[in-house]
Amino acid sequence: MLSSLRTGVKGLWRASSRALQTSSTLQHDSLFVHRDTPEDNPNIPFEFTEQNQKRVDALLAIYPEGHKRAAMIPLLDLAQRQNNGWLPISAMHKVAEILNLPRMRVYEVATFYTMFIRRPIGKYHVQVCTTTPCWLRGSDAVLNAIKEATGCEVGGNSPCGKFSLSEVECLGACVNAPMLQVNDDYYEDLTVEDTKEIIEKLKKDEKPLPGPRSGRFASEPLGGLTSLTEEPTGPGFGVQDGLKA
Amino acid sequence: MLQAIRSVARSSLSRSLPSLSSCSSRFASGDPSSRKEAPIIDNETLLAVHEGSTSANTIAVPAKVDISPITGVPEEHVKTRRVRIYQPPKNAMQSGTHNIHHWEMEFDTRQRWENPLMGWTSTGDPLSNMKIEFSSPEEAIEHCEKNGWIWYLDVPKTQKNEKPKNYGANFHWNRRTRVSTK
Amino acid sequence: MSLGKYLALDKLANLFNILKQNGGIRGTLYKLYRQEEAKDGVLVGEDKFGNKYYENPRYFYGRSRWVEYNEKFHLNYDASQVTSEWYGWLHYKTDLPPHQDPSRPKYKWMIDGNENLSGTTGQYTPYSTTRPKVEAWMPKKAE
Amino acid sequence: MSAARQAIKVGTKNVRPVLSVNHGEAKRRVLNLYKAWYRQIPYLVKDYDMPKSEEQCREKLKEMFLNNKHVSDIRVIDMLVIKGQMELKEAVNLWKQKGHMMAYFKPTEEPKPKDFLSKFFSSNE
Amino acid sequence: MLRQPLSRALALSSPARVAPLAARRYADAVPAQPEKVEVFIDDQPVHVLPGTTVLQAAAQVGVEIPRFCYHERLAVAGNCRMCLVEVEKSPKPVAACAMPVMKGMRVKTNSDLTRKAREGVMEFLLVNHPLDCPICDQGGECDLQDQSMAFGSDRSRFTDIHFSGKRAVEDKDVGPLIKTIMTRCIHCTRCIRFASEVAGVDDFGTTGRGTEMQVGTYVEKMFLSELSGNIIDLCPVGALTSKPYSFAARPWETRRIDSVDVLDPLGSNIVVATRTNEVLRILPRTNEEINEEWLSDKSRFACDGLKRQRLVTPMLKDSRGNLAPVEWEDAVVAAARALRDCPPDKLLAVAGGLADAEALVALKDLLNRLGSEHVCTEHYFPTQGAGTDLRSSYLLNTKIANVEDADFVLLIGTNTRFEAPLLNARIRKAFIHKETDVALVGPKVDLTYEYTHVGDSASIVKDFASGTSSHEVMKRLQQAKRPVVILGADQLKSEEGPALLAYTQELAHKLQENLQDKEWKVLNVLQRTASQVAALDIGYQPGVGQALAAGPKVVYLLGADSGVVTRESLPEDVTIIYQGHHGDVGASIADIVLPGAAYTEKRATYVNAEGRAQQTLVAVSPPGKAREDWKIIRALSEVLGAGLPYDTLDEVRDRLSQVSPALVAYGDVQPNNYFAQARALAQSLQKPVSGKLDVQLKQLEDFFMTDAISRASPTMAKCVQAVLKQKNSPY
Repeated sequence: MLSSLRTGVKGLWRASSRALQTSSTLQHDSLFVHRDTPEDNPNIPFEFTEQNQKRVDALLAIYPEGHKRAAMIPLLDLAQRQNNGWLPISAMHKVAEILNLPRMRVYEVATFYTMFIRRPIGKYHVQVCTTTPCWLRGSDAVLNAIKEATGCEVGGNSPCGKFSLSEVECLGACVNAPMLQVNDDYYEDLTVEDTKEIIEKLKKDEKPLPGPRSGRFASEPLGGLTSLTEEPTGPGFGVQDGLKA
Repeated sequence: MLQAIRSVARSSLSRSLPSLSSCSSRFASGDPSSRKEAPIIDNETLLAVHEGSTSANTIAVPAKVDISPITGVPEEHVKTRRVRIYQPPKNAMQSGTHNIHHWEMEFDTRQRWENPLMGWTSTGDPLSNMKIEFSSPEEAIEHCEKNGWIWYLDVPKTQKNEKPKNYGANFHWNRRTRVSTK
Repeated sequence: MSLGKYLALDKLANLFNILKQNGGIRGTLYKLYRQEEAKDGVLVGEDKFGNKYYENPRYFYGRSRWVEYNEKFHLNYDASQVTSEWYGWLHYKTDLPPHQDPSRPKYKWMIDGNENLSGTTGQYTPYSTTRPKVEAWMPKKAE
Repeated sequence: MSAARQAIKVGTKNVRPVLSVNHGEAKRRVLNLYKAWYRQIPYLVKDYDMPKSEEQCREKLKEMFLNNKHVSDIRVIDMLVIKGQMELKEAVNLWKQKGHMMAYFKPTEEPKPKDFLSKFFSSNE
Repeated sequence: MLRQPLSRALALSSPARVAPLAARRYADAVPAQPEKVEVFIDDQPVHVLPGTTVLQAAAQVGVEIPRFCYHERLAVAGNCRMCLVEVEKSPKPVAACAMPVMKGMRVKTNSDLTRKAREGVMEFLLVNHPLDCPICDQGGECDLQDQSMAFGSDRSRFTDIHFSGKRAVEDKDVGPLIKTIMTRCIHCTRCIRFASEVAGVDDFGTTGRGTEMQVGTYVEKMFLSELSGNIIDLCPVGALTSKPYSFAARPWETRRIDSVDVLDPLGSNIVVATRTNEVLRILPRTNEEINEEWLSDKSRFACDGLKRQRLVTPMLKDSRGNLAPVEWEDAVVAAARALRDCPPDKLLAVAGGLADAEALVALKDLLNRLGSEHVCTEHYFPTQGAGTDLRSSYLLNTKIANVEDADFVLLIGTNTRFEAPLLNARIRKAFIHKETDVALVGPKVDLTYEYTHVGDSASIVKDFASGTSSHEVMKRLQQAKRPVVILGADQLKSEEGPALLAYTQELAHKLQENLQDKEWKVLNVLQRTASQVAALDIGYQPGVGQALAAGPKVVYLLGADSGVVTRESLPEDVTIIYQGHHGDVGASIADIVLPGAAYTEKRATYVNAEGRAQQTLVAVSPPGKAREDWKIIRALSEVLGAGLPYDTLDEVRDRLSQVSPALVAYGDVQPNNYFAQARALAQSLQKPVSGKLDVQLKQLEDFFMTDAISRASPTMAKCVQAVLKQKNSPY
């Protein structure tokens, strides 16, 4: 009796909560359709620089005739690096032209990989890992510190235009959690202070030293090695006497 | 009781000629309007099965049966209609094929007109919705022949040479199928 | 019973009365020709079409009120020419003719009654309300 | 039509009879039915108050029987006899109404145009 | 009635002819070739070629495996997972569409595991599929609907609705023909594969990843192709639906009449869906020998032109020179009077591109009875040499289906993409799957595939024919085992037409002589209209040039709307009688207008470019007072006192078969021969040529409006506008 009443009330609650639902939540910070903007439209020309053109030729030379489309990802990356870390639509068109492919095939690749950024971003693209190991080790605090220091919202640019902040999934440095990536560099074993220091240095366009901040060299145990502490044994270790030379 | 009636009926049939003559004589005897009763109609006489038929179980009839006189279909709808015997085509919008493995017959489309007030569409064709399914064209043809309809056969050209499809073709080393996507 | 009644003189008087009221012998014959009836009665009123309404309680109930249609209709008179105001009086729904009835409301939105135009050129004919399914080609007109 | 019939292989098959076992018997049934109708005509004209003379009705009867004179299949003849008997019974027992009886004469049916031009001018068929 | 035609019909379509066909269907199941492998589908043994997929093998024994992404005419994608089946000794279900069979494989298509797999896939698909079937145009003919009924679960475990909701995807604008409701998309990628493989327009793709993946064009670009409508058919859900047909009808409300398309010369088979005497949409009907299961956009969407600009009543010019509606009697009498009072040598009849064979033969018989021989078609074809006497010189002799097997295709002065889109799709199919190479002589156009452009000078053909060309194409042609040469009939209009045809015949003949496969036909002439082949078969003179020069007094236009006959080219006192179904070029210059029936309104014979006779069926009644075309001519003949000896359609077809039995052999096509004779007769015509080859339909915007029906169609007009708009777009 009571339980059925509860079910009924629950049903009522559900119906009313559903009415509040308007549409699904956005699960990505970028759009998967292109919108023309003053910064990014097909009328803005894109050309590889002379130096990069040489790289393009070198990249293309890797792949056999008839399979040049395999050079698409390196070319897109090259274009992104040349264009201050983001990939405009005209760069995609340029790559399609170089590879003699329909443009759609380039769009597909460029939208699939999250490392191709299709909107103007700051000079320093700060990517904070918030996947479980980092999160357990305090990535939320790191993220908040960055938000505070740069004024960025996740998925946005800072007011000064120098920084962009993204929340990313595992970057493969779980042992050194929490961590963040700025452009190509990893900063690991972070504390809130470390984070603030990194941001401050970047603001001054100094390059902070990448790597763990806990004094570790890499991913070894913090309190020194617990195994492999003795000298490695030499050749012939454990071999039958008869076989020893 | 029934048996008795049947035997009476049979005997009346065997005496059919005299009984008929008596009827006609009665009929001829006077002014019909002056008589009160019409002659009694007698199902048994007319429809009785002859005694001899029990021994002869089958009779020989032409192999080609024409039942158009007894179907009740108006003559104009027998002689001027054409029946199309066909296999229903696959609906291009769907990939299922379970409803196309039979044969159908349908009649030609006749004129439709529009109700001048309401715009409803009418037709004077009683056969416009008659679609009959058969498992083979031969059955359909036999059915049409039996009903005296003029038929024709529309055999769909859906025979194709089987060609193995290959997922690997998408990634073929030196063929053009590779260029296609997905 | 008076002698007059006994000798049916009152009938004779009525006859003369009718003849007199309907405009003599010729007028009465014309009335008979036009409306197959000639009666005597009190003129109760006239409506906007010029139809005249009479009453004579001597006739039995149901025939004691009648209308004589405007001369201009000649033989083309029709019951729908009785206006809605007079309809009630004519059909014994009320005994007060419209011009003597103070309780009859008159609003601005009330429109005048129409006669039934069926059978005339002004009659309603139904027409198709559906959009044609096929648009016909209109040839260009020569200038 | 006849060509079509010939095109289909001509032959016979053995089937179970409906009523009659041979043409003679079938013919006898047809004649009996005809006579039965013939005798009912005066009464039917009277009962249904048909605006037709007996003579006209007999003409119609004959016409309707002759309509099927090409039928040679014994079973079909039998079926026609059975249907005719049904009609007769309905008529005699006053299960029909006047309209049903008059329908044999098709009084309201307008003859359809027969030649090409009038068909062309009158309709699309 | 029907003595002759029926007996012939019996002879042509007797059950005996069906039997071997039916037998052939099951012949595959019989182990004929030793290299076939045996597999078991639900314990039924089936022998298939090695490499066949499990799904195909199952189809051969009549077991249909549910699928969304798999389509037999597209590449295997294997991404919907609906075709999962259990294979014995396999630890998990396998995707039947991509799994090749192995010897002795035992497939269970109805086991518990299979059913559970399907149910799971179905559940996942429905997690993000909106429940808007009641307002979805696909409702009633939706694969997802049907398969969720058949294989899905009766409830969902998807309770996430309060947290993240169902996925919602922005709709795309892909043009005036296709309506997109992308939220309904289940990512089968059939449209992408069709666009890329068959249409050759790589505009579709998937963008993004994960939940946010969507099918679309990424940029704002319309999907404009001459075959775009087919992705509506391909879409297994209601994500892509027909814009002109949107919210028009449910599939169960429509009557479907199998018919034949006449808007291009191929005669694609179609299904006309009608309701309340109105054509609502046209769908393709599978015919492996012509259109497979595709249909060009013009054939599919021009059907709304059948409801506009129609001639619904006969018309006569009144005293002020305006056409005024009259009764049939008056119009026929007026037309008869005009024809009777005209001297026979001043009579001219011109048949247009949509005329059916019955009307053509009736018109020719009528004029012949009146003593005139001037019956012409609008399109010219050289009459010198063999002219139109040999059928082989004006047909697609290779046949559409066989083009797939060609190993080299030479196109001369034709843009097959727009003149015959489905033939072009076949060439593209050969190009992709058979590595066929294509060369083109003529203006450079986009054929959707790569080709060698030889040039646009007519003399190239001459060099090819004489063997003096040093072009690499010449070598390829000579080496080809199955070469195909396709000549556009438009090129024959010019002065050099006869010579061009003669050279092409010479070239084809030389190539054919060297072939090992003697049955292979090389020479093809691609006509432009649906009526041309039938008209030439019946004996019409191609082209009106000479006849117009003679100054006719009475011109009878049978649907001649291409504008080759104009008032200006005729004497002042000419009487023009126009018979047709649309108020177009012809009707606007006419003195007497006789309304005929369009191809969906009559049962009529059309002969396609291969020489294959096919018939249309009546789908709707002709509007107003319009009549079937041959009946109009027949009535006219009777009023004229020169009555034609046929009263019924069967008698007209009887007459057609007297003219040529091929005209009534519906669905079939006879192989042509006499190539050598045609070439021999044409040898004297091999004069030097110097002109340039040009084609009429170069761009997509030229394609949509080419005849009276498509010119009257608002949808086609929108297409043209869309193409022009797209041209200004940077994408």
